[in-house]
Amino acid sequence: MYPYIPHTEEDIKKMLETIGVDSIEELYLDVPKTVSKLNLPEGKDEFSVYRILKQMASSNKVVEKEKIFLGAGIYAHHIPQVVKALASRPEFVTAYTPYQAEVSQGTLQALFEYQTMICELTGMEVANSSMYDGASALAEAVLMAHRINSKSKVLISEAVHPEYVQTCRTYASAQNIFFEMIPVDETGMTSVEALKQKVDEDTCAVVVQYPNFFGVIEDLKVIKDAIKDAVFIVVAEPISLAILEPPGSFGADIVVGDGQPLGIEMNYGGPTVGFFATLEKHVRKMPGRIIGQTKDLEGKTGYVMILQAREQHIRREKATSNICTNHALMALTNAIYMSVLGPEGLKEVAKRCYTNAHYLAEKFEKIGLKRVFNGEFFNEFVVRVSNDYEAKWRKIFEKGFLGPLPLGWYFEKFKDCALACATEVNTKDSMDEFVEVLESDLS
Amino acid sequence: MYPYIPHTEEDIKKMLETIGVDSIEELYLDVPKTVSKLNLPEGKDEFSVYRILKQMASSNKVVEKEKIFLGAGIYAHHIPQVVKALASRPEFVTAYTPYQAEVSQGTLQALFEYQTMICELTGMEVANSSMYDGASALAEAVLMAHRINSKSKVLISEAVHPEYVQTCRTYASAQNIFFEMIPVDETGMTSVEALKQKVDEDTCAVVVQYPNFFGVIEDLKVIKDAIKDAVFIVVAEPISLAILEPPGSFGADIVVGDGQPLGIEMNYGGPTVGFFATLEKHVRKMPGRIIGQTKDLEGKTGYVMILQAREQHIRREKATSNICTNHALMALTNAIYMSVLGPEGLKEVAKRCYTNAHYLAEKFEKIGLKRVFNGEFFNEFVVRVSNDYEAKWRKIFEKGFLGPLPLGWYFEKFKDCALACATEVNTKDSMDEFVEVLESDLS
Amino acid sequence: MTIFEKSAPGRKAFKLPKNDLEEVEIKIPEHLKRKKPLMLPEVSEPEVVRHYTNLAYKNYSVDKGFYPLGSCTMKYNPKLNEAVVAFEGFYGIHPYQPWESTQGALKLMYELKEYLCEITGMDDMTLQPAAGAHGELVGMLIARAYHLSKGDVKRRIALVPDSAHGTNPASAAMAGFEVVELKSTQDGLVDLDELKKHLNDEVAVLMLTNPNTLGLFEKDILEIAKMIHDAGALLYYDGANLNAIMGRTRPGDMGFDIVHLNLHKTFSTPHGMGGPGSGPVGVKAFLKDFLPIPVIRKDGERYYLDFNVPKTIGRVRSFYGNFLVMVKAYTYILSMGSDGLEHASKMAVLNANYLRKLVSKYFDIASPRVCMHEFVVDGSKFVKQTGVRILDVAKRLLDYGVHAPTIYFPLIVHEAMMVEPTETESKETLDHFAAVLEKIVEEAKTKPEVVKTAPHTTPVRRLDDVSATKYPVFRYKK
Amino acid sequence: MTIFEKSAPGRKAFKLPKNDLEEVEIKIPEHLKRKKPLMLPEVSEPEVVRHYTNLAYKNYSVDKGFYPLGSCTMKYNPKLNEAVVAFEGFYGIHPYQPWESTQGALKLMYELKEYLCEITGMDDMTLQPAAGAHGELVGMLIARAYHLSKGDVKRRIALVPDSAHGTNPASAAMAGFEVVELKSTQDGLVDLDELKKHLNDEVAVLMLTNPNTLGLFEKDILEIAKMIHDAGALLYYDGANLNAIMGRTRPGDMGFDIVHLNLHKTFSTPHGMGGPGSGPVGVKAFLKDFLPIPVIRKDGERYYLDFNVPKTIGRVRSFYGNFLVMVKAYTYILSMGSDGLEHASKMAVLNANYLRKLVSKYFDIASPRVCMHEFVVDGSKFVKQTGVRILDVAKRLLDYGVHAPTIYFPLIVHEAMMVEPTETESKETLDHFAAVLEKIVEEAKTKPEVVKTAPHTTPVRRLDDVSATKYPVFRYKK
Repeated sequence: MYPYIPHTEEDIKKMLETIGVDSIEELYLDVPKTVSKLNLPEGKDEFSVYRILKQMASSNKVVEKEKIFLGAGIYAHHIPQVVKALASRPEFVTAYTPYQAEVSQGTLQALFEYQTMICELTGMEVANSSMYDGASALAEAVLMAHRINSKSKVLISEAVHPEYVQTCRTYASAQNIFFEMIPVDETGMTSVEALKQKVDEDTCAVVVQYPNFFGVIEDLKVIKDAIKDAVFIVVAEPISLAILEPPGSFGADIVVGDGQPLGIEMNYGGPTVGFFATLEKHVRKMPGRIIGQTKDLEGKTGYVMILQAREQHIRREKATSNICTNHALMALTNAIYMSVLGPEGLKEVAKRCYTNAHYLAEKFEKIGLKRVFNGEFFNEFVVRVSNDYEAKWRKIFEKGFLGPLPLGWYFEKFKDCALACATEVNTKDSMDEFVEVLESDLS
Repeated sequence: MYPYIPHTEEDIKKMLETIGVDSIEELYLDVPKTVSKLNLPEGKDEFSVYRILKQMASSNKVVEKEKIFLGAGIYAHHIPQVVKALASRPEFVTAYTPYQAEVSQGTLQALFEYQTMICELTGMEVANSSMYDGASALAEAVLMAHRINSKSKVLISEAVHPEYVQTCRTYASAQNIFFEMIPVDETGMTSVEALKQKVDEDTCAVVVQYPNFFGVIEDLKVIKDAIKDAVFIVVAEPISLAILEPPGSFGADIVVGDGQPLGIEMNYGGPTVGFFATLEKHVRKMPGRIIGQTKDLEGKTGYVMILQAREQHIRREKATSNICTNHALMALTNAIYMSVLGPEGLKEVAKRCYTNAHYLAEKFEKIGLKRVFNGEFFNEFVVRVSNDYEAKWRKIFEKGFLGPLPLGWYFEKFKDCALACATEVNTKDSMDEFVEVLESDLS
Repeated sequence: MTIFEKSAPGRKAFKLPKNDLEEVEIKIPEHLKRKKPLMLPEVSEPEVVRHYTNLAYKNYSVDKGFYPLGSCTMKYNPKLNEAVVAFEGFYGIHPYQPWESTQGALKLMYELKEYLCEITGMDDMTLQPAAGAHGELVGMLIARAYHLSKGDVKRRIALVPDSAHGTNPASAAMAGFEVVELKSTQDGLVDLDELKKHLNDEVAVLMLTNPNTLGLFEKDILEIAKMIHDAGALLYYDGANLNAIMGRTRPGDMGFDIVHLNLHKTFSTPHGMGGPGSGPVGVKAFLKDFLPIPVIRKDGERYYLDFNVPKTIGRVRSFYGNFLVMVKAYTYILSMGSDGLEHASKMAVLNANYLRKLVSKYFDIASPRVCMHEFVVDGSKFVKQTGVRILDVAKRLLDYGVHAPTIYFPLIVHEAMMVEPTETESKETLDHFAAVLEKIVEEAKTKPEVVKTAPHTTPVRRLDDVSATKYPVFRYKK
Repeated sequence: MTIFEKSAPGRKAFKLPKNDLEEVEIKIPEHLKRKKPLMLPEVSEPEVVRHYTNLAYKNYSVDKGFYPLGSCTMKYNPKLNEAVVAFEGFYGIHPYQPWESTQGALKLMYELKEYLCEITGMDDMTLQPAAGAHGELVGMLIARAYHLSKGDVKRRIALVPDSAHGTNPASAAMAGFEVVELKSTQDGLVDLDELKKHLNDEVAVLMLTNPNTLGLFEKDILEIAKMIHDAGALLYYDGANLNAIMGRTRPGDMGFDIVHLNLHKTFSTPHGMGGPGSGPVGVKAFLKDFLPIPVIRKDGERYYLDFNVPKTIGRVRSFYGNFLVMVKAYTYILSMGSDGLEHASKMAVLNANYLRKLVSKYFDIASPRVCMHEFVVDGSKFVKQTGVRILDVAKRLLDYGVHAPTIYFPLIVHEAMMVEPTETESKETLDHFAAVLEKIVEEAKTKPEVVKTAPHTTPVRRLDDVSATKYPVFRYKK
């Protein structure tokens, strides 16, 4: 007997009788028996499995949040317990896509509210109900831009997360799309000069990140002014949008990003969730599910999936995307987090990130670690350390700190640099202590 | 602003206006202001509080379950995750006493099913829907016996948990009840000879534990035969009842016990839950809430609190007990645990306890630790060690084992003895290792 | 359908680890081996989950909505509290571990005791009682032991106001007292003349809750205390209503000698369908030697349990109390702090007075005075006018998705409905509740049958509890 | 009511720790500072809890009852799986930590990959795709890269049966293929003649699910594989229906070159209202150099992520995949073991055939053959006879407390209703479902209006999705 499977011998006997066969084997006559027995461990009781998993978990090193100075796409933030308590309710966890809207109003209303919050954050008119993550959301945005204007050249800032750029390349590899990278200037902002040179009538889209991968806050206004009619795609960090003017205000066509900072644990990188917002005029080109408000036959307000004709299950090879399963539960987590924080809470967190990162940068400067770029930054910044930084970084880790990202992983030219991060979880004490450790280790 | 309190300044203003006062102070005119400010820490955010509590929790030493060889009323058992997942549902956790039955059918049906399970386990006709713990349940049983026959002498076996005996004495201290202890004989069973000598027409009740505090399985049949008309009260360990004939079969009048072994963590001793079962003829003398089955006005089956005329909120000083809040959530936990294990699972666990305890006793014997009693035992037994056992016990603890209870805590005459326990959580390896450690530490 | 009816022989939701020992033969005498069949459910894990999940859906709860049960303080239960008891360092420790290994737990208990002493103005405290009534029993046993210790054996009487919770007289009786009921004034307060009449050298204790069950503060409390103490008796505080006065005044300051608290009321620990709660008992210094054993103490940096309490009433339960409940209450106190607790009381009183004002448009209020954290509706005129009982109103409230207030208590008010909103409810919720009551009053006038046969939309309709008690069905039988 | 309408300015459910630093002046250029108002909810914690709790109550879920959505494998999600992802060692680690510090996570991923390779008969695997469709895209990009690597630039065609999931053609198109639809036989199987007709040197890949979407096993699969391979094309396996065949046969044994799985179907990870899922992609050895980076590898006792994959299609997302979903699937595989997975498939097939038999009393079944883990009802005759559509039947099922099966899919069956009971359902549940269908069929005959206007007892009645799309309301506005 297996705890998850209810069949008794008696059940099986009766069911076979009803079907009119003598054995389960008879149901498999069409299926060749190619396996005698799978070469896997035998099934275990839950206490043994729990023990094994606990052991595996404990062989990963958990760094105390306040000692984490690495972001680069995944950020340590405070997550109120109420977020977890609600998002783990089985009614959310064990439901599927709201195919039957009348018994899925919980899902549908929550996602409708999520879409509203994403619109508010990004300053856009419409958001879908989630993508897998920031990287794939961006890749889908590029494909969408191509659907909008059928052009091929995509200009992408080198200050967009390198993994996002790689993902775009993969997604677009089978399409008539090619990429040109735009370098940053000494401010760390995407070079407007370079951009102006590259933008032309064949330009499909321009992609920048806000704040960018180097932590610097791009001036979306001057970029928008520079890019003419190209589709303007902005990858945004959601917490920063509580204090930054949203991309929508600068004429962005598509805003995407990763929702991890909004109440999702680091999860070793996944699952997180991608958000995706655009303008109403583009909505029929948008990938993913959209929830809309409507009425039932008694006039009561309710919610349903809308504009499904764009989607794969109806439009098949002509769909705007192949996405089916998305990351609804993580979108819900975002919505609950934003409900708990509210506009003031989110702003407070953003300001705290800003304050801490700037304190850290100042402390760094005092021990001779200079910022590489002079643009304004939010919660991340690049400092120059030394060519053997990665080795030092590992050494610092042994002391309990997750230090700034060795930038050499992604940029040969920044081999001696590190991308540092501070958020509201870091304390003055933890930063002071870290800088001390750093100083002694660097000397 | 406090996260748990919704009032904005604007709310307060409007509400005061409606009430017709100018300030909250005006609502307190009758109440002397005797405190300027409570001398407590200032309120903290949840992240700081979480951190403090985590720190406090981690300054307690958690012994791996398989290395626990101490029971004595609180037992380490395997608890399936599904028990926790269901018992922690907010619909159970944040409801109160089912005063409005129509919106409390979850509580009521679950407790009705719990009562049924307790009746099945104990072999009794009726059970209430929970008491605080085993000790207070026993104390209430003694008071109930006194209500049944108005007699005063209660004979209580010295092999009843000493804390239960103490609790009985406290509860009965204001009543016309006195206790006489009945010693155990060389089997570790309550001396039937002694019992026969003490029992007389004034005997209110006889109390034994099954299996008793020394782990020995009392022969309820010979006890029942010996005690004439006295109310027969049995304190039972619930897991053992899966393989032991229930007290009800031997003519017990009241069966109580602690439900901790049935799916409740050790919890540093609380909360657990007391179970309480009796015969229908005694039910109107029983303390605590009872749930009964009934119909609604459309004939649909439903559940309500019954026989409330026994209870304090109606009968006041003439009530069968003062109990109001009970331990319903823990009773639910018991019911879920028993639903998961089923009759076979519970029997398997009981057999595993038996097997492990007997293996351990055998191993002990090999290193010269002899059993003090020769009666049959279930999952606990007493061995003689040495006069300085308690010091050794602390030393063993340093090595990661929670060793057998120093019996000297409760019995001067057993100062050199230890009460050992094994359950299904102990493994052959953990027992072998423990005996090795013990041997080296004792020599 | 009960879970027993969902069973099929042989179905299982449970699997033990492989045994590395062979099962030994069970050497229990034959007549002690179980032969009586054991009917427990036989179901798979998915079936267990669905059974209890669907039962859960049939419950109203604080997480679902407004739960204004008077006297029960159904405030919101913070999720943080639930999160911290999930630490294995709390739930995974055995009460008989060496104390050196549970210093975190002992520290928490000690600090909680200190905080509660500060909040109540008492000098020492036990955290052991499992519930309010359990605390009452402990407190009354202390009172008894105190008088006996002075050889004052005559003091057999406990005075209890007629407005008291049922647990008060029941607990007093269990503690061996003769209960004498004190008639309240018209206002629902302690009648000083009546009190004086009853005071003599046989009186051991007066049990009071303040604010009282009408939600009124006993403004003469200092005088009452003096009278009691002058008569050689003790003053007992039922802490059920502490939520009204935190940070303003303290039972200890009012002259109370013994106090019990309900952590599951004032200190936000959840009610669990009826428990576990926790009912600490605080005493003034002269009574601390009577506390039940063990008492939690601190010696330098070391926390320990003291079993040497000279005049202890003894032990009142196994182990040290409902520890996990204490963890939640401690968490709450840290979260709220001195400022937050005071604010909570103020908002609780504000909410009650606001709702009282709204409700007074539709119902008589039992007392014209400003209330504290709760108030009582006197439904007698309403019942006379409409023929609809307060019970019916309560049942009709369920149809509108709110839990009914406490009804028919306190006993001194006819057709009583006792409303305690608590501080965690918003103005909108209170407005909604009043609006629903208005609707029901309207219904009672225009279509009383709808109210009398309520509820209509609940999982079951009105249940027959009379025949349930007359022909009791105690358990499921095949 | 939306949570925005429950807001009041200034209400808060959140408090940050005290700051030990003074807030610095924000030096962002003025035009980049937020001026646009940010309308997020302003509510207290109790209000947040009640809002989402009451939303939860409006959802059907596996924990509540039978959820026979065909093609979705809504099996029970074990509570153990949820418990283990609560370990901080899993959720509290950063993807860029030094690999030495995440060996537990890497080991788990490695072993999961090995197990899944064994179950599917493949040689290597990526765990990165976030969902089935994401896996399809990865698999098809691998197919594309493979042909290109051989200089075989002509192969632009992906063959997809007309019975396929919509994601198949969509994914093929995203991977740059021209999709050619293959007509199925009357039976719903691959038509070998039709296949032969379409095979040429432009065909890159045939996408199949086996059992197919009619729940039928493609018995000619070995021949199909031979034809495809002889034509120089690849055979792609859509793992949506793997739950039927574990321990009996394997895609790899049938000749498939590329396989994607859905951990949220076969391996019991919950569906989360639509995700996160996980869609690992396995390949035969000759394709492993095309896997997306990074690939999880083992070197002695050390686990690491390999970024040096010679012909990789590149990266398909950030980081390493939906790690926590993998943890749950791994837990499930350890719990079930080789024996349990095989048993699961057998019971899934038994359940489907049993229910098929019961349902065939009331409806035509799309194929007369024994089914695998699911079956499809052909409602066309029923619709003609009663005027009641399959949509109506589905909605009426909701009134009886069960979730409706998948409807109007596969497209090749008219008025289709696709039923997948999974192995975690009991005979009683299936009997009940059939009994409900019987009732609905009876209603369709005697009082069709009841069915046509269903549902009647759900939180909302039938919703107008036509005008919802025509006049879309994308978001809440004040």
